[in-house]
Amino acid sequence: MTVAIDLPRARLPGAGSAGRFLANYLPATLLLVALVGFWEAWVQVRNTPSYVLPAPSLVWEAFLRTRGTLPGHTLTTLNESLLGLGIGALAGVALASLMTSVAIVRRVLYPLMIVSQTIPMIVLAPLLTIWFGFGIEPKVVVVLLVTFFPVLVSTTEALLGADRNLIALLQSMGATRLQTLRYVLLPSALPGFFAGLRIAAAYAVTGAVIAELMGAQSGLGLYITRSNSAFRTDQVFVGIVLVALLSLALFAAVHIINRLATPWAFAGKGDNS
Amino acid sequence: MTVAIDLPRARLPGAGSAGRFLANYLPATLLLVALVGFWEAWVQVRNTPSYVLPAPSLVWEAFLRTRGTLPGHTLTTLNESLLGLGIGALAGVALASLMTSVAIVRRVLYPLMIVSQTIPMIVLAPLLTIWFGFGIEPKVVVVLLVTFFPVLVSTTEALLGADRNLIALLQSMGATRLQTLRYVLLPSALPGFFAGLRIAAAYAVTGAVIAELMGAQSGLGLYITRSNSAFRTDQVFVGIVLVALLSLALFAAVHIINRLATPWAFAGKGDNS
Amino acid sequence: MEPAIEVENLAHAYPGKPPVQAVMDVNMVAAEGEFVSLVGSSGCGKSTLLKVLAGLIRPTSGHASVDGQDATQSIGVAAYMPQGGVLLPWLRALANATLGATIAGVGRKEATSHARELFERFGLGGFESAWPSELSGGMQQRVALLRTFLTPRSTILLDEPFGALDAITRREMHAWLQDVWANERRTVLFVTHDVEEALTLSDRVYVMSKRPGTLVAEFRSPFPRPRGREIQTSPEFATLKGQLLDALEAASS
Amino acid sequence: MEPAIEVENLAHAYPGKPPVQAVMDVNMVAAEGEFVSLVGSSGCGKSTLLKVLAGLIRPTSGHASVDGQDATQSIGVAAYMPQGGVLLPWLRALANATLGATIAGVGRKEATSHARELFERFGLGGFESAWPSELSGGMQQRVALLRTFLTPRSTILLDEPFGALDAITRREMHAWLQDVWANERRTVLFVTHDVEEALTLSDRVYVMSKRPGTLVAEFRSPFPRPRGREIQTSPEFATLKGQLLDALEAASS
Amino acid sequence: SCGDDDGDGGDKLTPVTFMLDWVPNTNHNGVYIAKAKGWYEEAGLDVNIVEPGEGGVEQVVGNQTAQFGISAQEYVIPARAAGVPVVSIAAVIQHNTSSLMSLAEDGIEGPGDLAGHTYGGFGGPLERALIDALTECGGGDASQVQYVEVGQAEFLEGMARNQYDFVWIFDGWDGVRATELVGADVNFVRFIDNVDCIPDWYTPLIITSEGLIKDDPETVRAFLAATTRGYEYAMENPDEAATILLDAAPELDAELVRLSAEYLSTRYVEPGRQWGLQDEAIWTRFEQFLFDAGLIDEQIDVDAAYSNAYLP
Ligand SMILES: Nc1ncnc2c1ncn2[C@@H]1O[C@H](COP(=O)(O)OP(=O)(O)OP(=O)(O)O)[C@@H](O)[C@H]1O
Ligand SMILES: Nc1ncnc2c1ncn2[C@@H]1O[C@H](COP(=O)(O)OP(=O)(O)OP(=O)(O)O)[C@@H](O)[C@H]1O
Ligand SMILES: [Mg+2]
Ligand SMILES: [Mg+2]
Repeated sequence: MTVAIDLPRARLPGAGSAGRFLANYLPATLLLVALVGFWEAWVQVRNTPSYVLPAPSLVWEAFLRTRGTLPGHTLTTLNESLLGLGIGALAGVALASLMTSVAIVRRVLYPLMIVSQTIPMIVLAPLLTIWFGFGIEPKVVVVLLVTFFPVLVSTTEALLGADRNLIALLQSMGATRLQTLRYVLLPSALPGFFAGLRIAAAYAVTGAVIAELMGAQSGLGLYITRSNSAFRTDQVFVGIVLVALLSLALFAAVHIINRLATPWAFAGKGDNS
Repeated sequence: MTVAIDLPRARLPGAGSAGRFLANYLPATLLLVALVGFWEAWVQVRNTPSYVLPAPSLVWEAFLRTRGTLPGHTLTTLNESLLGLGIGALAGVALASLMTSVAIVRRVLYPLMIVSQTIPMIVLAPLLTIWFGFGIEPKVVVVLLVTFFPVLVSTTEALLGADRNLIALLQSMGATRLQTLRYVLLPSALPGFFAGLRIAAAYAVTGAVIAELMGAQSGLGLYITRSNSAFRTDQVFVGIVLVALLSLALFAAVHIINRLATPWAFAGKGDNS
Repeated sequence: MEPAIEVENLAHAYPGKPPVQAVMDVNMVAAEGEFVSLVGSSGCGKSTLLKVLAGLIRPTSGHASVDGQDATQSIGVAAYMPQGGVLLPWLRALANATLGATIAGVGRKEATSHARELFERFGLGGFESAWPSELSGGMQQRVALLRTFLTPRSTILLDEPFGALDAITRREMHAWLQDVWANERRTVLFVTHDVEEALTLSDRVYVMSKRPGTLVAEFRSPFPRPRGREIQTSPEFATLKGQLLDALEAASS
Repeated sequence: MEPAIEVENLAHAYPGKPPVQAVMDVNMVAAEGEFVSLVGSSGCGKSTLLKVLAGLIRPTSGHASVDGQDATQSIGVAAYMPQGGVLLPWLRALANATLGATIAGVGRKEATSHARELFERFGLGGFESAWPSELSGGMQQRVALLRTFLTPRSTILLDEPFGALDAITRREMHAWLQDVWANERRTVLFVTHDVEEALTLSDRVYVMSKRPGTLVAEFRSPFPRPRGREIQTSPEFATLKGQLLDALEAASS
Repeated sequence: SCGDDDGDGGDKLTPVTFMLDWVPNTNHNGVYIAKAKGWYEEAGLDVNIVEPGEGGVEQVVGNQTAQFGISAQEYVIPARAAGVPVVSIAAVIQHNTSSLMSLAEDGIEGPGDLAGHTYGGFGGPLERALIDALTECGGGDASQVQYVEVGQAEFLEGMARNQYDFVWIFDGWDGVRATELVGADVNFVRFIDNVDCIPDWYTPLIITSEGLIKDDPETVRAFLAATTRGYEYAMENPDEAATILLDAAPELDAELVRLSAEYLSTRYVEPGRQWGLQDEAIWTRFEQFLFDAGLIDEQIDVDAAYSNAYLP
């Protein structure tokens, strides 16, 4: 109904019809197809050696060739990513709540959290292996370390930016800290939380893949490094495509959960008041 | 003046007095000192081999031993980080503006942006060296790739979440898209932008360090890997501490800029209205 | 001469389950330079009508035009003050006041010097560089009103501009508004819930029925201007006010 | 018996360069079960006083107590409706209305069924599950009023609760408010900019001077309750209203 | 799948973790064969192979988080210098199989020709020391060699683009690929052909920890016995060795694995010599080289760094 507001309209849930769905995702799909076509043509014309950039057709062949082992690798990585992302998101929100309710905790913890993001894998890897062994645990820990931080920072900032009028209202009702958190802070932090979760979702799978370099029996990271060491660039690309697809799927899942969790953000849409 | 609102009070600029400053940072400093003390004691008592975890005193010695070369390495890495972060932040905001003003662009670009975050270094590194050579450029590109994404995502979400009443107001004035962006969208996206920039700042230095693994003549990444391959775990920790300090400095800088850029968020502080 | 505002068979329903039919069969006009008020019970659709005229809502059916332009196709034809005022939190009071003028291309200097004068007159002197969150409710509303009048448009849409003002301040604002209107003769469509205010300021007053809102009555305010306390306390005024209240009551039940 | 509200030598200045001295030397009381109004020009410090009593602002000096508790040390003693209403955007209308009760520990069922009845009476029937953004300005204000009254506190602080309501709806709300007050006898401190409304509802009316706000006059409204249209149109009422307006005018200049 | 044989053997197997230095490759053939043939189980071991071990094999083995691992002499020596208690217990390949590879067009026929060319490497100090020594020894001026750090680059492409002229490769993997798979026209300066100037040294080594040797020497013996069998088998049946490795890591390039297995089958050990034996002379000379080049601050006790005592 709104004439002039493109932004909010663009946010409306793409509810319902297949036509709408098509309209939403056709451009991206077309672009993708075009890109792949261009890539194939480029490689063919320039005669690029396949170990530099394999043609999409080669990548597809590599996929068919190795498809027997791929489901196992993919599942392993997906498992690690989901577990790590889940725990990471919980940890991020819990820490953010803690940090915003007690200023001292924030001042003490924030620097430590940043430090946690700066420790290179090269140092962390042996320690993690020594502490957690070779199972799924060290990978989950790496994913957790990668994902909790964006969630923590954007949730914290969103909590700090909550409307003071609403906080004052709740306090005037004699609300406890917990009630203020539940009724005002958390709901108003949801957009920020989801922004952080989106970033985290994009990193989760990559985190798992990196973690698999520390020692693993299965996983896409393993698949990619094995292929790379054998100069099978085509297989490396199969691995990358799978990692990208997993990441996109996680990102899309976050998007959907976001919509379901903040219905009010999509209400009053026939209007701007 | 406010009695009950801890949150906003905690955000007030720590303006002025040294006493306030102390009160703000004393707890973190004390904790840090305590942690280092505990670490030293732990290592001494448990007799942890220094290749697993070197004592802080050893790390300090390693720092003194190598301090001649450290300023050079640090400057290199700082340079790469700052350049990459700056360009990354600009790119993130520009892309976010573009993606939120044209829905189709968002649908097409968002997936591509996520994909850009999932490409493992192992694939990127050779390509980057082929395209950009061995100078500072490929490192800046890596930092850029690492940092633009959090800025992009949180700015985009913040732009989409801008108050529709304000957008409507501007439109009722006949504002152009650009004017609406300037007067409503960008200011209301600032908190989100800064949340993203904070995350990016925490990653920038680590990104530069990782990029230096692709081949470098100088930089903390080089220092760390060299030390690591010589099993000089004490020096590795010197490197990590420097990386952490640089990251903290960048983070703090973002914090200060945030305050200066959003004075209204700290106004009306004697009140909750 | 074409009327400045013309609404024909306008209807709008907000989507939803069930949809809310806000306004229906609305027909009205305002001549150029005319001051027209709209009264009606809360939730009847006054703000909806104004938003349609401001170009912010595309109505489900019907036609609306402002200054000869189709309001369902264009935006920014009239100067519009939304209900509640609405200020940008990141602009100081003075910058908020000049925003409409700036957007319309008025030079910053000119707009600012004009706004500064009015700040005094509006009782806002000294608060030029306050943030909106540092202003009281009524002060915020006055800044928003100022912004609307500084926007160079020949038609002005005001949605309950004085809702947060006390009787005295309101009277001052009435005096100012009559002054300005007498000098500049801009067309004004004025939503209010104060019947006395409507009769004091307007040439004509429309009464809107309860939801779905439609215009059920129309009053002409025949008193000579400027209308001060004497006119408001005159028996003719009291009679007309009584009639208007009765019409409003009938329309609201 | 101790008064329900007691304010002594209260002063508050908002920090800044220069600081804004909002209120100064404020002294007032409200007995238990008394209905007291506060009028004063826009920006004079009415909301500031209410925020102090609600425990949201610690005043720069002076003393304030509500129901025997020091308002500068405690919070949540009185039920408080802030200016503009303020609803939580993520709660539907009904949940917003029951929020105060829920926080105070009233069972959800009980609160909800009570709220449902009042929704009808407040003209909000059918909008129980609307989001705040789907309500008109006046509807939002009524939900906020409902919320305040459903909060089980013996003292109620209302900051311009009817600012966005038309004459008819407002009259209905007055009738309801007098009803409830007569039955429950809660103490009410009522900020309004409508002198007639103040006289209709209150036992006493305080007049606040312009900033720095201080209480300069006090009126007793002696009319028998319930006060309907007859009383409002009586000559005694008109006289008192005139006096109050004069006092207000004197205080505002 | 791998490792879980439920209860048909009767005796409880000792769980053992073996950590690779990289992804599975032909250097690891013997281990994969012994595992696939069940020889570890016969020896009472349940071997679990983890890869790719970028997380510091030496630390992890030294800490006994993994019992055995693959390392190299240039890691074992500085690791021990830094106090990591690892011991080399078998040399997988008897001689160094590294080379410096360049495109034929650059005309680098011998080590002296390195002067005036650019080396693309990892930037490690060992590389510089070796290349300097090689160049001088071939009559070139070591100061005329340029260095760029290229990390993990695709070296054939880099050389084709003239970003650098020569790189350090392993004959049994990169070398085989360049010559036999890609068919590139390349020259090699093989380290083993220049042992007058630079030391020979062991690249793949099997390591364990001092702790395990002390606490459970039987396990070390049992492990090495089965592993030796595996490598002996690999020498005789390179093709089957390749098949077994490919079964374990199907992502590898089958052709490369087969060529590499064939290449290595004659190089694990000289005919007639026992597989795995390490010579004191090689250890001593290489340790001295590292010390002279400043790569370790103090000399280590070479005798403690390796042992032939657990070979069958
Ligand atoms: N964005 C929206 N989505 C759905 N329904 C809406 C929306 N905005 C308004 N409505 C509904 O439309 C009807 C008319 O609303 P409107 O705001 O036009 O009333 P109004 O006459 O301005 O009332 P008030 O005097 O209280 O401001 C109301 O019933 C309201 O619930
Ligand atoms: N948060 C704040 N920071 C600084 N100054 C403030 C703040 N809130 C209010 N003020 C100032 O205090 C004075 C009194 O404000 P207050 O809101 O109490 O007025 P009011 O009597 O409620 O006015 P109105 O009828 O317009 O609501 C005003 O001059 C206002 O500018
Ligand atoms: Mg309205
Ligand atoms: Mg107020």
